[in-house]
Order: sequence, then structure tokens, then C-alpha cells
Amino acid sequence: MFNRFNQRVGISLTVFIVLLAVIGSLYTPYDPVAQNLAEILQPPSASHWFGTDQYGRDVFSRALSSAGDSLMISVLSVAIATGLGSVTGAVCGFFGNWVDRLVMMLMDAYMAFPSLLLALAITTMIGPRRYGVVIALGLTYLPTVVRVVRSVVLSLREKEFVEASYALGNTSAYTIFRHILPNCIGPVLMIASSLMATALLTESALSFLGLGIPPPAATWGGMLAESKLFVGTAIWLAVFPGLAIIITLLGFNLLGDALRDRFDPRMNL
Amino acid sequence: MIAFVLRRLTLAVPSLLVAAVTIFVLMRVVPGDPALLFIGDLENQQAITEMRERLGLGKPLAQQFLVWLEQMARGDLGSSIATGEPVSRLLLDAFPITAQVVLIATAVTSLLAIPGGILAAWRQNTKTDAAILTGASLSQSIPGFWMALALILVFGVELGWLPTVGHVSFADSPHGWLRHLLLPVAALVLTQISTLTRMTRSSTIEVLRLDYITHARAKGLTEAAVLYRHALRNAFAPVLTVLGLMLGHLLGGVVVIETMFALPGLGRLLVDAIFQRDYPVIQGCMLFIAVIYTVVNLLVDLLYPLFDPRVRLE
Amino acid sequence: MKSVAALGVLLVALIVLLPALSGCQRESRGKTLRVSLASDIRSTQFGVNRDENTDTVLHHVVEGLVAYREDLTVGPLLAESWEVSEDGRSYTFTLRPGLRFHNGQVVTASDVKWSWEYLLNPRNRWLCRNWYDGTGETGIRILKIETLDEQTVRFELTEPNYLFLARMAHMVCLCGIIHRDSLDAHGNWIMPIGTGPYRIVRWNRRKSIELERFADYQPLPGARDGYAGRREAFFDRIEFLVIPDASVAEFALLSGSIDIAPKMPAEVLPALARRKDVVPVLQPTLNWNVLLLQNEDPMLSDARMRRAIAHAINREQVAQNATQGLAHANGSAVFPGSRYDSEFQRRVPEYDPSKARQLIREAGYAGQPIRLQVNRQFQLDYSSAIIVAEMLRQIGLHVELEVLDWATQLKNYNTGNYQMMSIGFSARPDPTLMFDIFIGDRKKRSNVVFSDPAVVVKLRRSGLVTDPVERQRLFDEIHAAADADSSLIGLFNHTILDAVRADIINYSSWPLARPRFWGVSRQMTEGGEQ
Amino acid sequence: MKTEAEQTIATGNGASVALLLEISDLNIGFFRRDKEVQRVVEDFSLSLEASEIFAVVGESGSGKTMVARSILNLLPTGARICGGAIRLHGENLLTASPQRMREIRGGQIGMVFQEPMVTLNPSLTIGEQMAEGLRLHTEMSDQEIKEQCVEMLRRVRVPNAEQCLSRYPHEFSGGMRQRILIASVMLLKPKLLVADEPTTALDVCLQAEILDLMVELSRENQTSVLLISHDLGIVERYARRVLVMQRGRVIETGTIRQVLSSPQKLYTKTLFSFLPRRPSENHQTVAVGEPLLVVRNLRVQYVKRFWQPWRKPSVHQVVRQVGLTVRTGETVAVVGESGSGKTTLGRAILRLKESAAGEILFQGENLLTLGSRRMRQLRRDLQIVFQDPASSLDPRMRVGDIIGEGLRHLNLGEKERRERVVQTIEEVGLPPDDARRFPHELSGGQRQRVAIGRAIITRPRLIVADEPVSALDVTVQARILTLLKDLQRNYGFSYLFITHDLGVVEQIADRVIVLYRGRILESGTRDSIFDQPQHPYTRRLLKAGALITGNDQGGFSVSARVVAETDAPPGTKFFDEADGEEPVMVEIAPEHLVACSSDAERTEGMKRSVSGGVK
Repeated sequence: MFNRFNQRVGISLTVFIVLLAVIGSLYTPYDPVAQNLAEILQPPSASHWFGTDQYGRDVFSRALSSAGDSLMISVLSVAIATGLGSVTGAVCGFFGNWVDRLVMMLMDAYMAFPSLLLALAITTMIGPRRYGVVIALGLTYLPTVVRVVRSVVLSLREKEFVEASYALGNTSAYTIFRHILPNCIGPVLMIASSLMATALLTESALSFLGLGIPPPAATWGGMLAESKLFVGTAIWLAVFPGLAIIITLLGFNLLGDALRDRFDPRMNL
Repeated sequence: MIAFVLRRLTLAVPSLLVAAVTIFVLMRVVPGDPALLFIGDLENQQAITEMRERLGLGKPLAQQFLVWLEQMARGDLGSSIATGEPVSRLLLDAFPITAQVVLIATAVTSLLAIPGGILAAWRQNTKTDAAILTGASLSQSIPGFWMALALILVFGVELGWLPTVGHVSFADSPHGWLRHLLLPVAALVLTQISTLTRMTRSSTIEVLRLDYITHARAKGLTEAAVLYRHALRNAFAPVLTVLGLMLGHLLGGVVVIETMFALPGLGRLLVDAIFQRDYPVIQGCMLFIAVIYTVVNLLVDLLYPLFDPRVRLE
Repeated sequence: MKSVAALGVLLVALIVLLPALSGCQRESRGKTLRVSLASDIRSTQFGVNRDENTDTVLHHVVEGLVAYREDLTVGPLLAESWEVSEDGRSYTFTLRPGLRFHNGQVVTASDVKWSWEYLLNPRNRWLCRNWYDGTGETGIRILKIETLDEQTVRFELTEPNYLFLARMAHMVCLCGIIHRDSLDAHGNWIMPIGTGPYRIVRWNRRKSIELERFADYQPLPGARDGYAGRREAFFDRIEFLVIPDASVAEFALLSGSIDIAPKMPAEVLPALARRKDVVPVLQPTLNWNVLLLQNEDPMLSDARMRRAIAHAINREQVAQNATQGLAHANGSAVFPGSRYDSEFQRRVPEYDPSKARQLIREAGYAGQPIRLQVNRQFQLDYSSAIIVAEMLRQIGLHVELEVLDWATQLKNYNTGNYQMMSIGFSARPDPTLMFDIFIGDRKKRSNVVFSDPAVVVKLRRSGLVTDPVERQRLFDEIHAAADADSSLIGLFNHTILDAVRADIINYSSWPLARPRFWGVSRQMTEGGEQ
Repeated sequence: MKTEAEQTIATGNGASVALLLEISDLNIGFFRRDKEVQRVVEDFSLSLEASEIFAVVGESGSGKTMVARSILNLLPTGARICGGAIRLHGENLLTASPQRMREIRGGQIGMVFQEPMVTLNPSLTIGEQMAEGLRLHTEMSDQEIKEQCVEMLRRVRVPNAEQCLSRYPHEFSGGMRQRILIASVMLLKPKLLVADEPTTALDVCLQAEILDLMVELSRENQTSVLLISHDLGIVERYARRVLVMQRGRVIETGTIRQVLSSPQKLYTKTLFSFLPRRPSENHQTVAVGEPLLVVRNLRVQYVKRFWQPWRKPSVHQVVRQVGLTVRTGETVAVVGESGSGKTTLGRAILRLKESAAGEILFQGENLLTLGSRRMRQLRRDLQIVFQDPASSLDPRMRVGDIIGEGLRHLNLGEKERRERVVQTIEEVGLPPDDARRFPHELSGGQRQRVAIGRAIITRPRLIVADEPVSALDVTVQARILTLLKDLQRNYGFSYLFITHDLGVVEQIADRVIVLYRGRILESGTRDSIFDQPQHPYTRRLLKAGALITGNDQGGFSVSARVVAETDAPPGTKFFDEADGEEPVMVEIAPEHLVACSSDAERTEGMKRSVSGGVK
């Protein structure tokens, strides 16, 4: 019963955040990048709900418009990881030959590095462009997805419906696409939602280390990281993006839990 | 068991080698020039050129790699470009600091998360369970540096109870050592606790469903004995794997915590080296991290049969 | 359950311990000064493996013959006085009597000769060797160094050079006088045995460096004056703690873990101003933030485009907002209020957006993106870039911010691989050296942005002549030419903010912006001042 | 009837016996958020005398396990008792304190569960687990406890009892684990033993051994047994009284003989009549068709490679030198215990598993040498129905799509295709609406119908049916078997029917092949195998199962099979693996072959009609 409640909360929070992102991309009360040097560091007020930052930008508008960029980073990077990872994992798990061994060896090597450090190295290499961070995070989460999908496929492969498919005269490729991959959707969605949460966190840590996406694009993580010099004087700069992150992560995590309950109570990452 | 260890280590070699090549190539592709960074504002082009030559940066990548590999084969990780210190020395200085924070934090996390997870599982779908899960979800949703910042502001700046920076070695002052570690450990515990709690909870729920738990109850055992003797040990095996992965990754450096508390640990060493393009340090660190990860996971595998006798070391 | 019991015990233990831990005071706090350092020192080998932090620490340990005063003139340090010969080719220094090295040995003229010869020996890879052996662009070549007696040493140059003393006093190239025992028998570096007010006692790599007061130090009479003047140590120990992150240093200061946090970002000023137990120490410096425009870029090679950008930027506004109102605009390499400041130096393109719009129209700009490179390691570079980008957008330029890490940006700076770049230059004590950063022969140095041969010749000449009037004229002409070219748009000089605990007395900064901890002491609540 | 502790009832013998357990008007429901969503046990009453063996019979979902668990108050989460009383010696267990309940559990009432593989804690040694109960309910010293445990293990005939104490459950087979479990429960000499399907998961030969042991022990200790089972053969052999349950209600109760021979209620009658047995009508014993599938010398093996390059891979033979023939329209059953290789054999024939050697001739074509394209074409003629319909149906596909999938490889128009699907759904006895449903929305029997539909839609010539009914309840099982038979009659395909259940074999097979550890020990027509079994293993197998026959009153009787001893053909002896010699198949009657090996003691001259392979 608690789970069902959580599920609802998770889904509503996620929907809420996505709505915010959509609204933020269409309308903000102020231009989120327009500086008003006459009104710097104003506390929250009727005209600036969340106050203004050190360049006089409206924090509410910025928080609203960064919803898109924040989500974009999580969604795209996870899309890269799951897209590449599912196919790789499925192929590895299904055939389990030398390709599998080679790929898994690579993934093992990859897994040995903490994701933040890996993302950091890759971001430094690509340069902190908008898509640099996305690619870095995507590559960072690749091994996780590959491993999960592979293990799911390994267990699916033993299922009798796969044998049944062969018994009907279907080819391996058809079997993978018609029977194996559709059955991976659940676990993949589940891991995707928890990775989206992780991606948001890692992005904020990268911003903290000075490697977030460059302005004028802004993410909550970036706003939060920039606010740390103002915690003593302009706490609103930290509070609102911080809350946005917490709400989103809560949404993603609860959604992930719901998916986990729905698809596989045994899988834990 | 020795055969098992040997086998695992042999199997790890190609992985580590792949890791080594990746690290090497990755870092050399990154734009930036250590010589430029180190000579910096002196505008001494000739010195920059000399330094590049001395570091062998002009040579083809493959040749540089071979030189490095040959060095490593001799057990020499090279020296830092920035300080001239041997990389091995830097690692040996940095690792214990990370390890202290991480090991203590992991121990505390386990002490809190495992009983918490079991309690939540035992009281599944009750208010206790809901409270524990909500707490876990919340702690999972707060960025690490934000958590650290809050701790620093409250306990360091406002209350003034604890120092917020630095590290004191145990030998110098056990008391200072503890004081300096409390905040970083607390920050790390708070960011790590949710994963472990959830993992313990779900794995315990699974075990509690099994017949041998009913069997144990049918013998007339108390609930505490059922949980402790029969559920915990079986539920712990999968938790151990997660714990191992977690530990393996944390020991590789907790950059955010190390930065927030100015601890000269492994993660910070690597990050600084990346920013400074200090190639030997980057390579040494990365490889060291990969080795730690491998070793920790090997240890976990060795411990595993203690909790699940069905698993044999083969 | 046993683990629950264990947990309980642990919690109780923590609750009991926490107040006990926090109630305890640091023992030797009074006599130790704790200072934050943004990164560890590179080595103890000044001029060989160094950066700004390294210099900051080593200037407390090792001293040269001369040093800069706060008015940016060169004053004596180890030397009591010096004489320049008629032809300007030989400099004779007389040492102060009774000076001792940290190992107790008396400082003699032969130690000076030995130290300089050690530095100039190519084997020892002193990075500033090319300033003095004719291989660099300074035009200085030391012919020989000879000791005249125990207290006197003479440097002979191949030709006269106005900047010889300026170079010698230059803080980035500490020409330190050290004792021979700084090296081992094989000539390898051990530890500097210098003459400074402090000596290094412990270096915990990447963690801290501890200095201890040198009891036999003989301070100069008078007051503290830049790197020259009276260097009297009041603290028994100085502990530099490596704290890479500025806000972490801020919190460390606020919580009392450290006494001084030098070079804080201006953003923390309001927070400091609010507290009674900390004092912000502000100091305008020669550090100079600029905008570089790549005049070899197809679009920016058009002088009208560069001019338009110069007109589009409200420098005063940039200065104010990037620094929380601490700095004022400066479009010239000459420091406002310095000896060579003049009305001409203050002349820069006025803020005029409509003129800027007109110029980019004339140049045929059609909305192509212009990339502005910047980094996040240096907060001022970053915040000025943000503000500048917005101003340029106002006139219709499509500016994209490209945030790199410092290593990449530096590489790009050095190879000229950029369109626009926001960057800060550290202080050079003389205008010639300051102009030299961006004016020169591009074939020899790819990081300069202005290479008009006539101007390069003028700049070279400004370093050789000694007549102030002539130098002033040259600097004015150089600035006018550089300004017309607009490949470099000077924005402002930094004001450095050092955050200091309120019980620290007599700490101040100076225009060259190197923190000094001699002459500083702590107000004692009991037992008075030490 | 439901009051005092010392109440007695009259028994058949006229003697008065103390009531041990009395359950009256027990109601159990499933609750969600304090709202009852389903009543699983309704007004259940039962009384059990001391030293009595009492059986509760019912199909899955009848609530019998709930009743068993409620006695110890160990209902699964969500289930709650909502009325009635459970009295042990007059003490109402439902109102007992948790403390008192713990004393009763183990000490007074012991419980044996169905799945020996998961009833013992894998991370504790046998010794620790056995000692637990003794430590709790007695005051013996550790030494005494150990002695008791060892003695008990010896008693249940666990070899090396002493070493056994320090070993872990996974080191034992299922049968051994069940012995250990019984030992550890009986160690406490409980007054009542609740045995919930104690042998269902075991092979047929083991079942009898374990049950005998359990009954023996309970007699010794004067323990009453509440035996929960679905297997009438078992119930008849051990219990005196029986209770039949359906959907949470008591249908009928009485002595076993009464209930069997003259069932009163319709449900009981149907239940009994659906028990598999040999059809009474005269069955055509020899099939008429041409040989459709001929398998010769088939060998399947698992190869385990080691990481050390110098170690030779270890080879485990799963199917060894098997030969068999299936003719058109015929049902050939392969019988064997778990691990006999029967499933592997089925898969190997369809080339779903790699074979190491031999040939599989299907309509004259050797499947093992066919190219993959031709093999795929042939697959429409070769189909399979799996044991577990839950795992053999893709959970993400709708029933209609699952059934129609096989048509992809037939040249059919869209319309024809749809019609064929509709027709097939109807043929397997599903409502047409089910085409839009997902497998998890169906019951086990319905799912198996879908699986059968998928197999028959291409009108195959041969269907390998791998334990198609063993996961189903008796009534469902009977219907599915009928369906299979009907379909065969309509379309004339052959079945290779793989099963461990002799009742099913007897009911459906034309010919029977007995498989043991990858080898064929005996093969022949159904009647010759069942009536004149030759090989000792076949005889043992038959003896373990019960023979069910109908009587004139519409009732039934269950009896043990009488199997006569026979001698091996002269010059040979029946094959025994321990002899280390490869067997030869000897034809002792038309179509009836037995695996024998030469007997050196007999004379050479007496050797007769020894031919390799089949037929």
C-alpha cells in the first residue's frame, strides 16, 4: 500500500517536472539570461519570486528554463547509455561467445573507475560543451546498462519461449527483436530511471568541479554549484535549484522503485 | 582458494591492460600541455620546448606508451611532472586518507543501513517501513556536495564544534584525527546509506518469503532469532556484493568529499592531476584505482562463501 | 539483534563524545598562524619548479639582493646598497653586515656569487636563466660576477639595461641567495638554506607546509614595505593548509580553522562583511583582466569588428559587477596612479552601443557565431566573460561561451587558437613587462595579439632607456597604437580580497598581491600581544 | 461438538480415544488494507485423534495449505484468520500468547514442507539447524544434542550421519534433504506432525521411501499426522481418514475406504474419475503408420571447459546411444526420473540442443546434417509443447499473436491467417476473446492450451510434448490429455510424450520407452511394459505407483501394482550400470526390447537374437 502511494508520488513528481520543463521552454517571466546589473542579489519578492542572482538574473526564470537543460542532460545521456548498452548487452548475452567475453572484459575495465572520475576525464577530453557532458555521462553509464541487459538476456535466453521461437522456425535475429528485447524493456526502463537520477547528481558534481555545461545554458546542478559562494548572503540562490534537484531526484527514484516493483522485485542496483 | 585468487588475478590482467591503454590514450587526446602549465607565466619558450623533450611528449603516442609500459613492468610508475615526486609515493600518501574516510564511513553506513533495512523488511508495508524508505529516498536525492556544505555550515561555521578542513594523522593526535574525520565521514554516510538500506531491505524481503524462514518459525524460534540467525546471513550475501562494488568505487576516490573537506586523498590527487595534465600521476592513479577495485572485488568474492556456502571458489 | 545493540552503543558513544570533542581547544593556536593555500607548492626549488603559491611560501624562506617596495620601486633586501657604473654596465652591491643563513653561517659576497652561478648554470634548469644570459628577449647578459671583498659583489653586463634591477627584484623569479649546503655532495637539491625570517620545518605533501621562525633573522629597519623593508616574524610558526576550493577556505576561516584566507573571490565579500570575527582586506593590484580578440580570425581580422566590440563593452560596469563593486575599469597596461600613468593611458573607446551596431553593420556581420573562451578555475575570468557576452549580445553579436578547463585554455592562448578569450594577466611590476605580455613578434611568440613592427621596436626601446620622460612618451604611443588596434580590450585591474580573522593584526596586502606574513601578529585575549 | 478439552468421540473400533486437534468453523481470508478481498477457507472443521494419520485432499487453491499453516499460526502476509477455533488438547491456539505459541511450535506441533530444496537454510550447517529446536524445547547439553541428532540421522538412514552434521544443505540431494528435515522435526517428538505435500517434489521411487519413513517415525513416537496431499495413491496407502476440500470448503470427509469406494459428492466423484489410468476401451496397441522419426545412436553431452588451458574439458554424457522410432499417428512416451535425460532427448531431436553424435531421420532426412534454412522449413512439421506454460509463452505477446506466430513461415494471406488463428483458438477450447489477452491473465490450464495451439497451428507431423500436464491439477490434467488425444485423432500427428508420471503414460501412450541415466532400459507397447515389465528398474518404477480401478458403484479402489519377477533372456543379464559394460537391446517379445549385457557365466551358445539398436 505504501508502495502504491510512492508510485503515485513518483509519477506525479516526474510529470510535474516534465511539465515545468515544457513550460520553461515556452515561457518564463523574465529572460533567464538577461542581466540586470541594477538589481543584483535581490531576495525573493513579489516581482522576483526566487530572488535574483549576482548578475541580476531572475532566479525563478532561470530555474524554470534550466529544467529543460537539466532533464535534457539526464534523458539524453541515459538514452545514449541505454540505446548503446541494450543492443550491446543483448548481443553479448544472447550469443555469449568471444565477442561477449571481449566486451565484458572491456566493461570490467571500464567499471573499475568511479563514474564521476570517468565522466570528469571524458568531459575534460571532449571539453565541457553542452553535448560533451551528455556524451561523457552516457559513456559512463554504458557498462551498467550493458551488464544489466546482458544478465536479463542471459536469463531470458534460458526461458522456454525462446526455444519455442526457434521451434517455430524463427531466426536468431527475429527472436532477439521479437522476443528478447521486448522483455528487456521493463528492466531497462527501471535502470534508466535510476540512472537519470544518478546523471542529475553526477552533473551537479561535475558543475561543482567546474565542468558543467557552459552558459547561457544552465542546469540546476550548475546553479547550485555557482551558488556556493553565496550561501552566507544569498541563500535563495542555493535553495531553489537545490529543491528542484531534490524533487526531481525523488520523482525519478520513486518512479524507479515503482518500475522495479512492477517488473522485477529481485533486481537491485 | 589460492588457485582461485591466482585465476582471478590472471583474468584481471587483460582488463587492467585494456584500462591502461584506455587511460593512456584518453589522457593524451585531451588538449593541453603540461610543459606550458608548469612554466606558465615565465614565457620561456626554450624551457617549454626542453621540458617537452625531457617528458618525451614529442614522441609518437605508441612509443610513449611502450616506454610507460616498460617502466611499469619494472614497478616504476614514474614521477609527477608537477612536483617531481615519484607517483608511487603520492599514491601511498593519498590513499590512506581516502581509505580512512571511506572505510570508517562504510562501516558506519553498514551498521546503520543493514539493521535499518532488515527492520524495514520485517515490518514491510508498515509505517516503520515507510519512514525508513522515505528517509532513504530523501538522502538519495540530495547532491553530495550540498550535504557536505550543510554539515559544514551547521557543525563547523554555526556551532563551531568541529573543524571543517584538513586531516590530522592518528599518530600525531588521535583526538584531532577523530575530530577531523567526523564531518567527512558523516557526509559520506549520508550519501551512501540509502543504497545499502534499500538493498538490504529488498534482499531481506526476498529471504523472508522463503520456506526455511517459515520452517525456522515452525521450530518455535523467536522473531529476533529468525531474523538474526536465518534471515540476516542469507540476505547479506547480495548486500555484500553491492557493498563490495560501493567500497571498490569509493576507495578509488571520493572527489566531492575530499574537495569539500580539503582532504588530500586519492580522488583529489587524480582531479588535480587531470586539471594539470600531469600524465604520470593520472596514469598511475587510474591504474591504482583499477587495481583497488579489482582487489576489493576479489576480497568480496573470497568472503562470499562465508555467507552463502553454496558458492564455491572455482 | 547484536548489530542493533552495537549501533546503539555507537550512537551513545558519539553523543557523549561530540561535545567533548568540540569543547577542546587547539593547544598552540596562539603562536601559529594558519593560512590557506589554493594548491600545494610545487617544490622548494624556486625558479625551477614553481608557481605563484610556491613563490608565496618561498619568499618567506629565501631572499634576494633586492626586492620590490609597495610603490613598485626596487629597494634593498640582502644588499645594503648598490651602485651603478657610469656606463650602466656594472652593478656593485654591498651586503648588509651580520646576516646569517638558517644554518647559522654568515652571508658573504662569495655566497652571492656562488648562488648566482648556481642559478645561471644550465644544468640546474633555472627557468629565468634566459633573462640574464642573453638567450631571452630581455636584452640582458651578465658577463661576469665577481666578489670585491667579503661584503661586496659586482655584476657586469654586456650592455646597459634599465630593467636589470626590475628583473632581479621580480617576484616570480626569486634570485635567492642560498647556502651551498642546500645541495648534497652530488649537487642535488635538498632544501633551501636561505636567509628569510622563516624556514621550512615540515612539508606534508598536498596537505600542509609548516614554517618556523628563524631566531637569528636580522630585519631591516623601518616599516614593512612590499617584499622589501622590515621583515620581522612575530608568529613562531606559519602553517599553510592546502585548500583548493575557495568556498571551503571561506568556511574554514569562518569556523576558525584558519586565520587568513588570501585571495578570496569577491563574491564572498558580503558574507564576510556581515561577520564581526572576520575582516576583509582589500587591495587594488596590477593583475589585469582583459579580453583577447584573435585578429587573424576571418571575422575579427576586420578592425571594425574589433572596434565595435570595444565600443559595445561598458568596462566600468564589467569591473563593478564582476568584482562586487571592488574594481574600476582600466583599459591600459599601465596601472592607474602608478608612475607612468597619464591622461593618454586613460583613453579608451567609449561605451557606445549604437556606434558598435553601426560598425558591425559596416563590417557586414551576418549573425555568425563568435566563440568566447573562458575557464572556471579563475572566477573573475568567468564572471567578466558572462557579463561581456551579454553586452555583446545586446548589440546583436551571436556570442557563444566556451567554458574550458584552464589547461586547455592556456594551450589555446599560447597557440592563438581562439576567437575571443577572457583571461587575466598576473602583475608585472614594470609597464614594459606588462605590454610585453601581448605585444611582440608573432613569428617568435604565438601568444601575442599585436605585432606591429614599429610598436614592437618602441616597446623594446622602453626597456632599455632610463629616462622617465622618454619612457612615458613611449608607453603613451604604444598604448594609443594598441588601443586603435583593439585586439586586446583591457577591462579592469583586480582588487584582491584577503579574508582575515579579526584577531589578526597588522595584516595588509600590496599592489603586487603577494601575501606576506611577517609583521603580522595575533591580538591575545590574555597575556597581551606577543 | 466443540467444547471441552477432554471430549472424546466414538471411533470405528468402538474404543474411546482422546481428541488431539480440533479445528472448528475456521475461516481464513486475504486482506488488503484491512478489507477482506478473498475468503480462502470457509467454515472448516476437522478433528484429529492421537496417533492418527489424517489426510486432507484437494486441488491447488482449495485452501489445504492455508489450513495447515493456520494450525501453527504461520499464515503468509495478508492472510488472516477471521473466525473459528483451533484447539490442541483443548487449548485454543488462536488466543495463545506469542510466547506460548512458540513453545507449541516445534515442541508440540512439527511441520514438514513440500520443497526440500528451500526448506533448509542454505547458510547454516545441518547440525546447527537440527540442534536449534532441541536447544529451544529441551534442556539437553550440547553433547547430548549432538548424540541425539546423529542417532536420528542414522534412524532416517542418512549415510555418514556424524559428518553430515557439519555439512550444508546444498551438499545433499532432494531426498536426503527431506529425510534430514523429517529427522529434525521428529527429533522433538511432537504430538502432531503437519506434512504439507511432503513428497510431491520427489521422484516416484523416493516418495514411497520417504513416506514410509515418516509414518514409521510417527508410529514410534505416537505422533498424529495431518497429511496434506493431492495424490490419492499416497493418501490411500497411509491415511485412515480423509477430508476432501474444494475452494476453501469441506466437501466430504470419512474413512478413506468409504470415500473412495462410494463418493457421495459430485466433486469427489469427478476428482477421482479424472485420475489418470488405462482406458477401459480396447486400445489399438500397434500403430499403423509408416516410421516418421527414426533416431539412431543419439548422443548428447555437456562439455565443461576449464580456464587452465592444460586441463582437458570434462564431458558429461546426458543422452547415450539412444535409438527410437516414432510412427505416424502414434504416441510414444518417454518415461524417466529427473536427471534421466528425457527432456534433453526431446530437445535434441528437435535440434534445440546440440547432439554430439548419431542421426535423427525425420521422413528420411537427417536433421543433424541439414542446413539451417532447410531446418527452419522443416520446423513447421516438428513442434514442441513445454512443461511450464508460464515460461514458454512470451509474457509480452497477446495470445492471438503467440498462437499465430508459427504462420509466419507459411504462405498464407492475412485473412486466411486470421481465420486459422481463430479456428485454432477454438480447437484448443479457448473462448475467441482470449486472443486479445496476455498469458498472465490466464490460468495454468488455459496457458497450456495456448501452447498447444501454437504447436498445432502449422499442422505438424510430430509434436514433442515435454511433461505437458505435470504442472497442472488432476482435473485440468485430464482435460488437457483429452484435448491432445482429440487433436491427434483429427490431424493424425504423432506425439513423443515425455513424462515422469506413469499414470499419464498408461492413459495416453501407444508405446513406452523407459529412460534411465541417458540410456534406454526398456521399450515396448504400453500393455507389454505395464503388464510384463522386464528390467528391474521398470519394475521398481511400476511398483512405486498406485493402480486405480473403478468399481461398480461409481467408486474406486486404489491398489499397489502386482509385478511379477522375470529372468533376463538366456546368456545375458539385465543391464546394470555398475557392470561397466555397454548394454545391448534384446527383443524378448515383438516390439518389446530390454537392455541387457552379456553374462559370462551363461554359455555362449545360448545367445539368441541379439541385435544392436532398435528394431
